[in-house]
Amino acid sequence: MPEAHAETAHQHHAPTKFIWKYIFSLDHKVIGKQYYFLALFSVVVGMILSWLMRIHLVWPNAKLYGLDLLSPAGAPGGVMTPEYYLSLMTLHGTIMIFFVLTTAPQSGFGNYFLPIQIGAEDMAFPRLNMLSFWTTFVALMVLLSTFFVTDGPPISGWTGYPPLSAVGSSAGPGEGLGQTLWVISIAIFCIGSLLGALNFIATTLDLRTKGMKLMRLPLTCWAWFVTAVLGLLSFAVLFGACALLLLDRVGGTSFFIPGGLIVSDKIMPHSGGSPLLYQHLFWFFGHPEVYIAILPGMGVTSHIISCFARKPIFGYRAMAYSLMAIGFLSFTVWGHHMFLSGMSPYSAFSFSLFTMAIGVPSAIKTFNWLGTLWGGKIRFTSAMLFSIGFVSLFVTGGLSGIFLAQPQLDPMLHATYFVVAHFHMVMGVAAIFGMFAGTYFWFPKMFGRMMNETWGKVHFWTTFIGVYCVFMPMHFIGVEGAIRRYSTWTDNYLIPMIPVHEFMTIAALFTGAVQFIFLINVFWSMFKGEKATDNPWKGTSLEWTVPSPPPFDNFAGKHPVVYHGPYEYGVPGKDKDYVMQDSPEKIEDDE
Amino acid sequence: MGLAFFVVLVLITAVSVYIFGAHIWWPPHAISTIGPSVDHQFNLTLILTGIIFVCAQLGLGYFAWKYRDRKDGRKVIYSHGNNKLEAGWTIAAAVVFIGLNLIGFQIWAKMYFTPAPPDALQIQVQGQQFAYYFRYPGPDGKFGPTHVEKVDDATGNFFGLDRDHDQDSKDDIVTATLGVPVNRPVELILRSKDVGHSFFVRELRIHQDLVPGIEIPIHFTATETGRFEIVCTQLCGLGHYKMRAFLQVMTEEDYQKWLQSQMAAQ
Amino acid sequence: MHEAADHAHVEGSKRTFFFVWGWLLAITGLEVVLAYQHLAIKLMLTLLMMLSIVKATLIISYFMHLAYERRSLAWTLMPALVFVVGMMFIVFPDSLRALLMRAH
Amino acid sequence: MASQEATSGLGATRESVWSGGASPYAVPSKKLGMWLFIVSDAITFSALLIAYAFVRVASSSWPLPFEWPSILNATIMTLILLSSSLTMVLGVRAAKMGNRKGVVGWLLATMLGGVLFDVLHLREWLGLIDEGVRLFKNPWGDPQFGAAFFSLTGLHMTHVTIGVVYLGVIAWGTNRGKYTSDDVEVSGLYWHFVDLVWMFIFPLVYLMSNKMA
Ligand code: HEA
Ligand code: HEA
Ligand code: CUA
Ligand SMILES: [Cu+2]
Repeated sequence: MPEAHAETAHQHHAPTKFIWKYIFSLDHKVIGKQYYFLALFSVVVGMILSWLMRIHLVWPNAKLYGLDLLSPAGAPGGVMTPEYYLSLMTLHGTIMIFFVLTTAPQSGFGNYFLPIQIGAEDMAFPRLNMLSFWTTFVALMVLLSTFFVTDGPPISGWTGYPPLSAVGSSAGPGEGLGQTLWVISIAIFCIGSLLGALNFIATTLDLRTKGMKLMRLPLTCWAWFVTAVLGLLSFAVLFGACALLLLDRVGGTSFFIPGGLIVSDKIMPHSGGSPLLYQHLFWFFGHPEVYIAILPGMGVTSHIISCFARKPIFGYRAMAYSLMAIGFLSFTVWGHHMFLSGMSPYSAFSFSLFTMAIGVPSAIKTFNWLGTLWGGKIRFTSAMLFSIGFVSLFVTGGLSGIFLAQPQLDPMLHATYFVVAHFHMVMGVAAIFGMFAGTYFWFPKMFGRMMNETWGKVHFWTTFIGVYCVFMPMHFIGVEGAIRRYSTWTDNYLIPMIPVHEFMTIAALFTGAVQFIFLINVFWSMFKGEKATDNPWKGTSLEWTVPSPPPFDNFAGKHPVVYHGPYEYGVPGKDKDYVMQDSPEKIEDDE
Repeated sequence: MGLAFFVVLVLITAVSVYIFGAHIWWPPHAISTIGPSVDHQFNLTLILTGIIFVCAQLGLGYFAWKYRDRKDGRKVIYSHGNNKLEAGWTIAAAVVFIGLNLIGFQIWAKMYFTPAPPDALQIQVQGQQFAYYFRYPGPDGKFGPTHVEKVDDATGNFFGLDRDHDQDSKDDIVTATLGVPVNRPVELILRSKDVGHSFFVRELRIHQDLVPGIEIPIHFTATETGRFEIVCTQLCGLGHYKMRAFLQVMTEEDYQKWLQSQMAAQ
Repeated sequence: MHEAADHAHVEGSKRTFFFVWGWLLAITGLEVVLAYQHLAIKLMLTLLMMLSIVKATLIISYFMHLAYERRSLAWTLMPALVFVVGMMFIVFPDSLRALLMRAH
Repeated sequence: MASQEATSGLGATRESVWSGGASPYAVPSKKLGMWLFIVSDAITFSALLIAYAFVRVASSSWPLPFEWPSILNATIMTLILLSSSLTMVLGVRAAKMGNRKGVVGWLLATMLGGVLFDVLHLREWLGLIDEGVRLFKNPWGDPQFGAAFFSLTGLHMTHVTIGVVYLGVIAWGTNRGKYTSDDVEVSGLYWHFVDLVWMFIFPLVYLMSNKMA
């Protein structure tokens, strides 16, 4: 069996020292888990921040004992200040987008399962892989350190628009060292993601085992591959934007700062730049980024729906091509975040058309998921529940995108809670549901033990209903004009909406609380769960051919050969209702 | 479990459709000439996406219920897809989405491509942390130049006018409320003193960022009198949430009176 | 791993490389000469960029060996790069706006 | 090791090339990896160049300060960088022929080119700083000039410097028999890329800012 690479010719025996085995490991499986736990830690932080935000929104004078210890300036006496709300919001958005949704679905599950699903013993560049994880880790630490610097975390949102983010501490609290650290953290994160992305691409292209044609890749692999391409091409731009923003902040340049600004009664010593330039560079990355967040979830969902409907995925090719189409189009639409930003209104035209066009591959995916369920024999495992939930949430969130994509409607909806509702539906929950589904599905493989299904179902139903209660009302008040990034409601027309906010806050506290069911389930099952067999779900792809958990080099020195596509379920005329990818038996109607 | 899915999805769909349909929360009545067409496009989009929403959610719930595993030895439909069907919904989706957008573009064109009519009343709008100020050209119809170094919030010189030397500045009127006459085209020239802000009046269906460094024109014609809130929607710092001003739409007479009183107060 | 085994594929002769190098130097010279002609700035920019793209193509094809690899490699990399860089040009209407709509 | 087998699939049909078991491009993964890195790095440079073009288009007083000596200096730097690319290719060639001594020699020559480039560049920087050019001001016009100049050439200079170190490591390792011709070739890709980027910076930053008589 040929190995198309030199570097995986690394040790064929596992390292034994703790530090090499668990900390600076080169094994993709360990790195995958490291990413997974990094994301799990981040999501808990992000969730707690969202609690604090929700509490401040409806009970601005609530006293939270202990919060003043973390942040004496932000919450004197435990009462959050309005600007501290913005700090929390900035970190909530940044953590969730970068350190949760760019890590777990792609670098976590992808790292663990991409090599196994394509029949390789590791990623193409194990050393680079380790480097990307530790780079990401450093980025997270730098970001969290903003909590402990004197002027606190930045208040400019996860988008960090200059001049607010560029002119320094005179623009507001958190705009000093905190904002500088934020920029540095994101720049470091870019490097980690770039290294990860090129690793994924090289692995998918080069390390597929014999018979693993491109059109036999599980859809998860397609999703990770397209995601990696997006990451490679878009993080490079964000890196440039961060470098220039950093120069504006500390070097005195004015790429993003025009002349004649007066901030806090001081004339700024800048001239000649434009905030629009930053917005372009940021969203050039920002829009592909949101698909980086969702594509792996789509892959996982497709994989799981086919497995538990016990029938082939409906329209495999269309599913793969629509992933590519979404990836391609994602570079042509970023201006839809800038319709009202002062951008040329003529550009808005083309951005809008392409944005609407993204609805088409998304529609293909939605219909094909429905087509897969049609005529199946659905088994409602927790993983399946979350996958079906994913489809529901994606449709809800995606359709609100159709409103926002029209520049003529944007004046009503831009920067309102309608947008917040939109992206929490698709990203805040649909993509997170993809991660939940992946966890319930692959946990047995990763940890060799089953998760508790009953608690899994409780977790699903409470979360599913909970998130609809949190985020659906945001559409309603958004349409009426509730503005995002407001820490308190003082405008006449916003005050009557406070009861809705109270409802959402209570729902958010509840939904957050039930996540602990999930966390306990994960950690309890890791040690105490029922032992898992090699193929508990009767899946067909290669990860189910190896022991749970897989040995150090995945296939114990052997190299599987692949004969079939990944979704041969319910094959007529077979005694088992599925045919594994590496099973040499013949199937009629095989592609 | 399948039935539970069906029921929950039906409930979610029904409640959402009801709340949207009953207009429990709804944009306020539009008071600009552009307003009704925006609302029309909004309703059209709402109906279209509403239908898709209902069909997709109910379809999902129904399939989950109907095709649950009943352990009855039924065979699944072994299908890898159906190219005709897939092509069909691809084309349908493309036509619906792109068509919807093309219908609406003329509204956007009216907002931004066509310049304000030449007789439009020009008013400068300046956003700053955390207030708006408005400047009227005064009887001479000309805005005087601004000087950065003259800006002084303490003395109320928000724009940096030099009334002693610049002839055009002498009669400029600076106010904290945006007063406009009804049924007359108004052109606003938006600018920012420090960081990015935004100008949003729900009733006008007008919304535009104030970008530091450039002056962005927008125009509208108000069709009803009244007092409306102008809110800042671009994150601009710690007082973002309380940055607002009022738009006062008046009859021509009231407007002239108001302008006189503002001029007297300079 | 074994150096001897590598002999099989030594593409491109020394002559080719010197030839390419010569061309690169020549084009550089041409660019410098061009820069001192009194041309309209847009024309100058276009000409210089065209020459630079020629140079880049030479470097990529010969020095970086892409011409000797399978075509598929070039087809994987170059369209993505050209597409992304091309998309970035959408920012220019806005830099004109920054100039023409400058606040005073 | 098995790596030759992968690259020997040259005559194979398209079907089998992509159907797994071998690199579809018949290149070592490292090389593909470096290519991918180059694509993304090229995009970062493009983003900076676009930013430069953006502020320049938006400016009404862009200075054109470079006199002939500066242009000459930059031209010489260009020639040096181009020549170092030539020595690099010759190094890769030597590696493919199994000529270890040759590799080390050519790589050292390349590094010398890189160092020379850096030295000339730094001298120029110091000269400009002496004349009062900073990231935020310059004696001639729009302050953005210094910002664009230093950030673009600075990023490039960083790349050259990293390249010199990288080549040093490769030369040292090759000498000790640690690295193969593939490693040399991959480092060559990086070096040529640094050269290639300069082919855009030179006309855009220098030639387009020259002072006409
Ligand atoms: C995972 C993340 C994710 C995803 C997948 C999407 C998907 C989409 N997004 Fe969203 N978006 C965000 C994350 C995401 N977005 C974020 C984070 C922001 C805000 C950032 C900020 O400002 O902080 C944002 C903001 C945002 C805006 C800017 C709003 C504003 O600030 O004014 C716009 C505007 O066009 C938009 C549009 C869309 C569209 C059209 C899609 C489409 O891809 C959706 C496609 C899906 C469907 C259309 C539904 C399924 C299809 C069917 C059911 C078939 C229908 C059938 C027929 C018609 C026959 N998004
Ligand atoms: C992934 C993205 C994500 C997620 C999950 C969330 C989750 C939540 N978000 Fe947020 N949010 C953002 C991304 C996200 N958010 C972004 C980008 C912004 C914009 C910031 C800005 O404006 O700059 C924002 C802003 C934002 C606002 C608006 C602030 C404002 O404009 O003033 C609000 C207000 O209520 C809010 C609330 C919530 C709540 C209540 C939750 C949650 O509490 C809901 C309940 C939580 C879950 C359902 C997830 C639980 C997951 C797990 C326990 C782990 C699973 C992990 C693995 C399997 C590894 N968020
Ligand atoms: Cu001004 Cu927000
Ligand atoms: Cu977007």
